[in-house]
Formats: sequence, structure tokens, C-alpha cells
Amino acid sequence: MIFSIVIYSAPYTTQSASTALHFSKTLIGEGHKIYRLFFYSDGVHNASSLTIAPQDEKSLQAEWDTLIKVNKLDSVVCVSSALKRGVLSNEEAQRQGLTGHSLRDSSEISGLGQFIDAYIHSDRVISFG
Amino acid sequence: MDSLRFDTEGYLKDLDAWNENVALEIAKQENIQLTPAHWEIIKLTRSFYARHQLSPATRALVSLIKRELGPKKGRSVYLMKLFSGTPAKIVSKVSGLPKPDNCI
Amino acid sequence: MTKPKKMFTFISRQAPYGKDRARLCLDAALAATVFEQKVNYVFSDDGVYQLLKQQNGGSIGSKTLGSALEALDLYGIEDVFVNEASLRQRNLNSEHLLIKTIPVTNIQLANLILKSDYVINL
Amino acid sequence: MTTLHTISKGPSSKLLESCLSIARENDALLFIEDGVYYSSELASESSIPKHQLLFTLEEDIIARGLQHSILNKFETINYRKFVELCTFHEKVINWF
Repeated sequence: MIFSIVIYSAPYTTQSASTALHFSKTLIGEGHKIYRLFFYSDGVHNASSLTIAPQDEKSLQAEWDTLIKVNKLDSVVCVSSALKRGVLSNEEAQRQGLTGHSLRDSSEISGLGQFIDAYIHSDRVISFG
Repeated sequence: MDSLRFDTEGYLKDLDAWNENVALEIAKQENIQLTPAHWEIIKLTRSFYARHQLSPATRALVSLIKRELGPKKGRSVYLMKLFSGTPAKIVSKVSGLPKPDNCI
Repeated sequence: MTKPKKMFTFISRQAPYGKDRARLCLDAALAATVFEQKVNYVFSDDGVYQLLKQQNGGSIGSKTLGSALEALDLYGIEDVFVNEASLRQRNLNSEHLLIKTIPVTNIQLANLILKSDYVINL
Repeated sequence: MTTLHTISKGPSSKLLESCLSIARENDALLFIEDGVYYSSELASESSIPKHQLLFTLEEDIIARGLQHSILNKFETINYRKFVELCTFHEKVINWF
């Protein structure tokens, strides 16, 4: 079956990003397809590259990154959520004249159209927040 | 274009700085010669923003024009003829409003 | 041949301003209208507080959500429902509301969800 | 045609009440994250109806030390079964 996953919450603040990650891994393990990961609202922090986890805790951002790359997933952060929260791609940062960037290269910035498109092209959309 | 006043896409940074001369300036950048037909739309768009705090998507703009100016003008082709291919973006830009949120 | 329209139903259950959920729900629904799909909008639970008149987000440096809701019809979202039980529990009736809404019972809501292809529950 | 509802917050959230007001009798309910307290006899209030298919997520139960207090009417499931439930029911509505 074709799934899309929407993540509304930042890692660590609530459990839901971790649940979403676990669920996504299981989906793939069970042979299902993920059409898109969509990070909305505080969920965009899951795609941040400027994070450091303590040695004895998991880095959710790194785990997402690996999952996306290994399985070649389409991963989108909502543009209006991301820019407001400082999750910027290199391209976007340059356009705005900012010196740093903070979006992992496994995700791309796009609009809410991609959110609606995910519903239209998936058998199931599962939301975590 | 002056990067202090406009962002990289040509949208006005300080929305309060808008006036008719600024609109003429932005329109020139977009290769649009503003006519009374354009001003009519700009006025409506700005009143929409003042009321709803949203930069209208094309669909909303078309319904608004239809309601206020009649069905002959209330069509997306009419808007496209005046403001080129992606009218919602251009109209918002010329009208001194933020870029519409739902652009894809 | 054009594809048959799919039905989206957005259920907005949170009060405005305190959290971003109400705004997220609205923004997503407006995005759905671009795809020329059927879009229903439902206010339920604390979401009915979004419909109160005389909101002014400016006093807390925020946009006024109610003003944006007044544009729903211009975006082609005409089927706007309100959970009448949620209204009743909060001592509200249609006179308190900013826009015209269709009152629905829980059973009608359950049926609407059943008919919908996609349900976004925020 | 049935729906799977996931509930991911504990009793103080009133999420279950909202869910039950529009869930249908043959829908399934799955409790995850803090929602698993609903499936425990340690929950102070339990308004769980008898006629629903009720599931609760094992990993979240173990994390919270609830493994010996799960009410009989709940089936404890793992993530694989969570995925399977999502495919079995035509619709999934997440309450969070």
C-alpha cells in the first residue's frame, strides 16, 4: 500500500516524532511504499541539520536523514513553517542574504500543495503530532 | 531593484511603504503598463487583504472580482491577460501585499 | 476526461491563537481549493471558538483568524459545518457566529466523515 | 467500511470523548503514546465503550510500566500490527 506521513511536532518536545519514525520504519519493513514525508508546523525541526544529540541519546534528525536517504524517500518541509522557524536550505539562506543554513539535504522546502498532493496520491495518510 | 525595499522576488518588504508610485515601479519591473482596468483590480485586492489579512489565491480573487465587478471580468483569463500567467503572485506584488501562501 | 473530484473534510477542533492548529487547518484547506477538489470545513469542540465575532488578533500581535474565515466562501469552500453539540456545551448559538455555518449532529458528522475520501483532523 | 482512530494523549486531553462523539460502533480504536493510559486500570476515569475494537501499543505500555495493568478488553499490539490495522481499515483518523 502507498502511505504518506505528516509530522506536526518537534523532536524531543513530544513523543510523536519518534512514534512517526518508528511507524515509518515498520511500514518500509513490511514492504509498503512511502509516497512522501511532510513536516508541518514544529515538525520542520525534524529536518534540521544544526543539532547535536548527547552520546547516550538518539538523534532523531539523524535517524530521519538515514531513513530518507537509504530508502530514497520524498521528504518535504512546509515553506511557511520552516522559514519562520529558521529551518532554511542553503539556497533559501543565500536568497535571503543569511549566512548559515540548517536544512538537511535529504529534505526539500515546498508549499502546502505538496501536503494536499500527498493525500491525493496515497492510500493512507497517517498524522503524528 | 532596491534590495532594502524589496525582497529577492520583488515583493515589498515594508507593506506600509506602498503607494501608487510604488505600484507603478513594481509594475514596470514586471513589464506591465498599469491601466484603469489594472487599478480596479489592485484596489479590490488591497481591500480583500485589509478585510481578510490574506493575500488572495487566484480562485479567491476571481470570485471577488465576479462579485464586485460582474461575471465578465470575474474570470481567470481576464486576470491573466492583465497580470500575466500567475496572476495571484503578480497582483499581490503590485498591490504591495505578501506573496500568497498557497503558491505551489 | 477529467478525474472525479475527491472529497476533503477538514475538522478544526482547537481554539484560535493559543496554538497554531486552527491556522494550520485553515491554510491546508485553502491549499486544497487550488486542486479543484470538494472541500468541507467543520468546526468542532473548542474549534467553535474560532467563529466568535469581534476578534482582534492585533492586540496580541497576531493576524485575526476570524477575518480569514470570512473569506472561505471566496475560496469556494461553501460547505462549512459546525458541531451543534460543541456549540451547546459552550453556551453558544448561531447568533454568536461570524459566518454562516450549517449545524450538524454527531451522527451527521460521522456520516460526512464516512463519505469523505480524506479527513484532516486538527 | 470502517475507520481506525488513533488516540495519542492521556485522559486529561478529552481526546477520547471527542473521538467517541463521531466514531461509529464498528470502528477500531488504537491507543498510543500517552493515550495508552486509557487502556490501563490505573486510569482514573474510563469511559471506554464495550462495543469497540480496542487496541493499545505494546512499546508505549512497556515504556510507562503499565504492562501488568492493561484492561482485558484491550488487545496489546506491536508496530507491525499497527501498520496492519492501517491497511485493514479503509480510513485512519489520528487524534492528537
